[in-house]
Amino acid sequence: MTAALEVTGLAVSTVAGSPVLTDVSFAVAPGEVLALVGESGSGKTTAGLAALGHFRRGLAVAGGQVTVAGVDVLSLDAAARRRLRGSTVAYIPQDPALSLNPALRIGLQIAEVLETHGYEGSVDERVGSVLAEVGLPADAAYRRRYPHQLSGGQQQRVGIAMAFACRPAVVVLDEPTTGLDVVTQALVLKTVRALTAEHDVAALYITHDLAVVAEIADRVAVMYRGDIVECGPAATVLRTPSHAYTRRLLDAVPDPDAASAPPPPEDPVLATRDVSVSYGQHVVLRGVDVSVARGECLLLLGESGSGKTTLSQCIAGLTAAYSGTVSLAGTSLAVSTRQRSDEQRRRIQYVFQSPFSSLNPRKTVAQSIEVPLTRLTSLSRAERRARVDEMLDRVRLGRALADRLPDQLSGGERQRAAIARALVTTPDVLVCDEVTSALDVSVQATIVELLGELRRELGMAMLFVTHNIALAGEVADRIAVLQGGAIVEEGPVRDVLDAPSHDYTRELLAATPRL
Amino acid sequence: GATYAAPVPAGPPKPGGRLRVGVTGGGASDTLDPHIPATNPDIARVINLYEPLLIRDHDYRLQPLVAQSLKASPDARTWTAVLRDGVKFHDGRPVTPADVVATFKRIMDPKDPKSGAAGLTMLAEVVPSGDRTVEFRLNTPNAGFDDLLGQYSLGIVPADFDLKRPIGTGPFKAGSFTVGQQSTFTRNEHYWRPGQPYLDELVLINFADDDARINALLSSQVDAIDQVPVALVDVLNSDPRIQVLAAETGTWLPFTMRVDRPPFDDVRVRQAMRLVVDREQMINQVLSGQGRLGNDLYAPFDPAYAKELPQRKQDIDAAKKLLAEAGHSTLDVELVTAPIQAGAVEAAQVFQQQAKAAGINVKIRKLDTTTFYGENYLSWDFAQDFWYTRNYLPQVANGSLPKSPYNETHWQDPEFIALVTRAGSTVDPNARADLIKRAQKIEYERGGLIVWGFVNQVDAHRKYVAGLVPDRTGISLSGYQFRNAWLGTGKEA
Amino acid sequence: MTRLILRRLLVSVLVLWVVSLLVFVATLLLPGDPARAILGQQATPERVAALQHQLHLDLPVWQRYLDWLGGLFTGDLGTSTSTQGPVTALLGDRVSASLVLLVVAAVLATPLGLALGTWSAIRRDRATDQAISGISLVIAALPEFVIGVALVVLLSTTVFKIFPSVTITAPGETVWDEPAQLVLPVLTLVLVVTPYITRMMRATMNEVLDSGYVEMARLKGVRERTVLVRHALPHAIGPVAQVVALQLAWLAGGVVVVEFLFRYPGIGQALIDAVGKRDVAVVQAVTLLIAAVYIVVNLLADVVGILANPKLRTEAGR
Amino acid sequence: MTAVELPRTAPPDAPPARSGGLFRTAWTFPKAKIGAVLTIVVVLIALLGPWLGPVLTGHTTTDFAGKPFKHDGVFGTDGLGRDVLTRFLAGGTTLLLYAVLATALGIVLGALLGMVAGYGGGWLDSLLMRGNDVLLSFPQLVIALLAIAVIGPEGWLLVLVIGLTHAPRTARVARQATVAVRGQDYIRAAEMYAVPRSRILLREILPNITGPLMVEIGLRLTYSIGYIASLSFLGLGIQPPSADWGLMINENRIALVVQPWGVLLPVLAIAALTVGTNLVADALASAAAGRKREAHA
Ligand SMILES: Nc1ncnc2c1ncn2[C@@H]1O[C@H](COP(=O)(O)OP(=O)(O)OP(=O)(O)O)[C@@H](O)[C@H]1O
Ligand SMILES: Nc1ncnc2c1ncn2[C@@H]1O[C@H](COP(=O)(O)OP(=O)(O)OP(=O)(O)O)[C@@H](O)[C@H]1O
Ligand SMILES: [Mg+2]
Ligand SMILES: [Mg+2]
Repeated sequence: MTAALEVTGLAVSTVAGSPVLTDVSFAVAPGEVLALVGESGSGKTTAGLAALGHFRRGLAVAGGQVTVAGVDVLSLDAAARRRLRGSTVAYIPQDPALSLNPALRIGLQIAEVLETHGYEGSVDERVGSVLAEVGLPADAAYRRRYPHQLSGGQQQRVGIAMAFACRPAVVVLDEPTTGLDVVTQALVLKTVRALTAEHDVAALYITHDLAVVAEIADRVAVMYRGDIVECGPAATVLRTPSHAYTRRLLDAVPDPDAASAPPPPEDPVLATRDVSVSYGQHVVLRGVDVSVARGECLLLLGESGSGKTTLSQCIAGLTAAYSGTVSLAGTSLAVSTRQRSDEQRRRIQYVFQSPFSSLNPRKTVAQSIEVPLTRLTSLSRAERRARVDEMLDRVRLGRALADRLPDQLSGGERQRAAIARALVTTPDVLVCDEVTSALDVSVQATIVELLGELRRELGMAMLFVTHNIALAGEVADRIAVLQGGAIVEEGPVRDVLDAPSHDYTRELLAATPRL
Repeated sequence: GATYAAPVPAGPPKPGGRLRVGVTGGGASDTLDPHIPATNPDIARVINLYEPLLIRDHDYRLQPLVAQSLKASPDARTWTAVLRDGVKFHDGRPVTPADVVATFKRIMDPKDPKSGAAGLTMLAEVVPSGDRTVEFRLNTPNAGFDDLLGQYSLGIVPADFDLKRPIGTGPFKAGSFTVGQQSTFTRNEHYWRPGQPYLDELVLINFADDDARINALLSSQVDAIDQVPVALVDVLNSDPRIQVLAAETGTWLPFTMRVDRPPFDDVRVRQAMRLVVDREQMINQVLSGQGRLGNDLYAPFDPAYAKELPQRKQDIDAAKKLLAEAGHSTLDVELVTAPIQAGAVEAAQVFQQQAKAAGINVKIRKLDTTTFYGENYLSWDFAQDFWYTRNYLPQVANGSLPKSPYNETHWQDPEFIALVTRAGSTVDPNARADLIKRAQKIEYERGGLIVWGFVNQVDAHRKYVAGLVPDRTGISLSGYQFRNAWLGTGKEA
Repeated sequence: MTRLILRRLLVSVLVLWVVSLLVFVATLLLPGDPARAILGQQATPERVAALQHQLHLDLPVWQRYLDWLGGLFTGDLGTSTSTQGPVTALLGDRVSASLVLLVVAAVLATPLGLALGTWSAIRRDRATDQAISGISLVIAALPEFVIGVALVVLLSTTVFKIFPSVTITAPGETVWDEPAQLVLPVLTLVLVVTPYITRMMRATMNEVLDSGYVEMARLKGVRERTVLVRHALPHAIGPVAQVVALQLAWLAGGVVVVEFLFRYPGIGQALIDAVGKRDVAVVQAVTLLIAAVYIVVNLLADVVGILANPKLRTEAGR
Repeated sequence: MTAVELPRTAPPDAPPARSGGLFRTAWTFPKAKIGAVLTIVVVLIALLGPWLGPVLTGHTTTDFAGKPFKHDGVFGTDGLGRDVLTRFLAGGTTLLLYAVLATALGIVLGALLGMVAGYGGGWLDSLLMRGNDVLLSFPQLVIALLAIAVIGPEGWLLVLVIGLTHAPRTARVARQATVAVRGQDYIRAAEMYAVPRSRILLREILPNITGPLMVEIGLRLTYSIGYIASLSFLGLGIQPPSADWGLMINENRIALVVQPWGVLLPVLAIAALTVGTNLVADALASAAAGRKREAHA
């Protein structure tokens, strides 16, 4: 079969002259899904957009050829390229929230593609049928909605509907499931697979998540610094990777089946009783009880919006109000951190979700780490500095980085610094709120490993909050599953993973892609 | 547009046409009231709508107007005015003695005294004494009473005068009037001077801003403007379309020192201050040379003006010596000024600079005009003021006696008072002149005024405007007497 | 949505009330007696006393405020101390004259600014864009009187003698009876205001044109013109309305200098005159008027912003 | 498993958020260079002028070089016959000083208000911002006009009035920037350690809103200069016999046709200064907005 999309020797560089893509070649046959993987900034989006003959502001093509359904795209003029886009080759963007026009009704946005390309037949009907194809309601009321009235997953499916509306020969999907929770992600992946197979569409699927690749792709191309370093059938590449970067990616994928230590004896150092929070009408937490014993790690699992962060911040004293009690070693704590004692503040530490916002960009790493010491202890300046340096070594960051500003560090390094800040006062309880979700997969693994080691070294209790069930086996002793603000299942890791008792947990496990 | 030289109109006056005049000042308090003109536009309106019994002409000679003559009794206590025949109000009614009586009643109304009342304190009553005659009876003898009556703010109005129908005997009748903006006037067909006025219509337009006024003249939006900034005389003179009208006047812009307050209560300090002034330079810098030297005396057009007194010149050494004698090695004074008249603030700055040489440190305090004339007017220790010219005794009555309304210097010299009081009731001109000269010598030696010069009046008009002549009274644009004005050809071009 | 707008309206009324209070207090502080101010050098004690009696300056302060506030509701702005007539009569023509100036300037400047800004954004980083943004940056920096003086020199007195440099209206005539004299004041205001609108429009359009949905529309193959009209322009309405409103409000207050320069018989001139004459009622009326224009224009901009935003429009409507 | 994409870290050539970096990035714009040169030239004239004038021309600012509006000396004489060049050289100091002081006052006050309102939130925010609206709706020039009528044209009053009229505008910007920063986790981290609120404002928030504040300083400086010059032009600002650019324009505007230098020199200087500061402010704004250097081959 001839390729529907064929890219040969494509080179792209910035207007200033630095290369972005050097010599990229790949081909996708009709009905086939080619996964394009690579770390952030490797040029995946650039290569994908080249299939539509589009280069972002500041980029220009420097050589090579792009053929779509037999047409040499790069030799076309602007008008001809425009006619090709949306009809023969369609694009599904990474972030639907940004790519759907917030001021236009979704029905109109889908119809617009059809009208632009002179769809023969009833536009209205086609909008309805393509909405149904992606599993959305097709009624008129739904079509009159604005993007902000849809959930993220629905928005993404509208994007997909838009792309498939004109029955294109090629679709480019740019990380379409990033930012979606596992359940929604599974749904979107299913839709994409069904549509490509059914209509014989060639799909270029861009991602940096190898687990997703295993789910969807027929073939894989690995990109590294603007170059395809490895290309072949998915099974081959994932099982016997030839390039070092591919191997690194593979190693970083956590394995839910990893063994873990037996649960330690019951001795709760931190416990919440009947904690409830609501924002106006909206109830976020409904009487949550969780407890963590000394030296134990509890994994708090839940989808996005289930109230994980809210609970963690109740524990840390960062919410305005909650009902119920949070107690530390038997003493109940005040709601606001300002009303708690220095000692209480010292004993519970919290690590924020995103290392990109939890460190003051105008303070050096050392200055940031020093804050809890200044506030919570009476150490002298020199002693504080010594503790900071020691802590930096502990989190494998090194003293050399002490005087750097956060934007001179990578994401992983920043998260280490944030962890160092939480640990510098040797807390009894460490609350980690999705500490890895903002990080690249390879970095994620090292952070999880570090936390495990530190917990063992320092013997503290840990509440590890995540939506990624795959991490459970690696870090936790016990799991508590949070859904809609209530704990629906709780138990030792092995028991829950092997024999989940609640439907939601089962759904989560089923939806989690595996290698 | 191109600049072209317009022919200067000659020959007999041509009737008809509309003259647009830009007048300085005015604002929300603009009025058509004959007896309380305050600003230039008010004055211009009053002069063209109304006429007093007498008025000073372009050469500063007192001329009968509504009155045909005005005679004093030998004791100077009773003055009799004979009304001119054929003088009619705008509505055609002739002027009667009753109208004159009513006019002065309106002016002297104790509940609402008008501007002119202050100068007429000696006036006891006004009575009709015949068909065409009116008698003015005075409390105290006053030989210069005719001078006091010759004011534009004493226009004769009918007995049934109502401001809503502003009727007078002037050459023009009131047309439309927009407060703060402009007023129009039409020809009075009942006017008593044969043939006059020549214009069909007169438009007076307010201008607050010098620049705007001059631009309006240059861009033909008006035909004539008053008060050309002296620095621009040369520029306008070089424009072939424009005629500059300059007149030597007795207008003065004195510095006023309060003789009852330190440091000016010491006559040596006052003398030193007067000696510090380089009057030549003052006129050059402030007036671009458009003025004449002053000798610390006012009323230069009075027949008895003391010309024989030596012209005072700058003498820094003498000033320093006087100050040292008075115990001031250096002197700090505050000079209060305001843009009360073109040149005032500038004069203050030049004085400041000149005084430096004698170790006098002048601090200028510039106020806005309203504040200057506000509560503290007449009580500033050291300030400035602005006067049009008068003859000597009327000026003394206005500003140099303890009960004068505007005695800025608080001048209260017994010898001086005795002299001017005697002069006021002396009818014999020579004897009176002698007394006046003696009074002037006293002011020259110990007075509180620094009269550094007399300001030329400079106005300008387009060359096609004829009949406007220099006027010495200090009132702008031919004394705002537009009855003489007419338009030559070239206006429409 | 209606609730949102109503709340906004309520806040505006409250702000306006506080402004009225401040205006009143501020004018009380004006030194000098209006009566003396009117009479100037002619202020003999008798005449001052007589005039003061006439002006009712003897009532207690709070009563004067209540009277004044009450009067506002019935359209009575009080009595001018210097003309001794109603303020409404004094200001009537001036308000319409200023309004003409303002509206003409706004009607010219707004579309011009929007068009230039859009054009500049479409031609981003090309010569047109650089010329437009460079020139607008320079003009935006110049104080209005500098622009005005430059225009007078250029177009009225020295270089070309085309337009009159001052405004003269005969009684019964209005400023627009002779449009030539409107040219320079209007041009000055347009030059002052347009650069801001241009720059804002350009920035907003650049942002919108860089947005994901515009890129997506292009990737859908939508025509450039449609991209611009349907996808880009509607999003510029909200932010640009704010800037236009701000500029209009500026026009209301900043017109003072321009009116002074061109002797334009508007409220700005009236204000300067009234402050000089201590004509408290006029100062109060003009200040309040300008503040009201500011508040109303901003309110309108907010309403436009709400209407242009489907999120606010739909959510708050339920 | 799901991997969340790395949020876009700063591309290598994008501006880092530090203020030193802000200046460095801004400097890469040609307009910043032009603006800085214009500003520096005028500032140098303003600072050295008072001392340089008498040396160059042999006249002081107040003595008389000739008759008014004549062409004596390099640039002729002014309305009182004083040397225009000397007065021009001396005429920027006060303007600049007042403008800088007024800007400083406005920025400090506005930043404080805006930060407190933005960080405090709730009723405090509403109260401060409505108060702000009241101040904003007062036309700037009217405030100046009234204040000067009440107190007189004193230097400190000019600074105060202009500073005060800047404050609400700056407060808006500062508030907006603060609100954007307020939700950041590092603020919450500081709160978690019970860092006093004042210290959070000064140490955590202030350093992170310097970008918009720098832009604001540039803009406010531009406006202050124009504003003071405008007031002097209306006769309400700096008072004679001071040599001052705005006042010079007012005094000499009348003779524009005969002796233009008395107007042209200060007009050019003011224009250069406002344009210069505006260019710098605009470059800072572009840098703060993270726009990359207009890449032109
Ligand atoms: N408009 C542009 N101008 C200059 N450089 C650009 C531009 N867009 C992208 N780049 C650079 O090109 C490289 C590749 O970018 P691209 O967006 O294709 O990466 P990616 O693999 O899609 O990354 P991600 O996983 O973060 O989406 C990056 O180094 C980026 O900094
Ligand atoms: N300040 C707030 N005001 C109103 N609603 C809020 C607020 N903070 C959170 N919520 C709501 O509370 C719910 C739980 O939020 P929370 O941040 O705890 O979720 P999460 O489980 O941490 O999600 P994620 O995985 O996306 O971080 C969400 O529906 C969110 O919209
Ligand atoms: Mg990408
Ligand atoms: Mg969360």
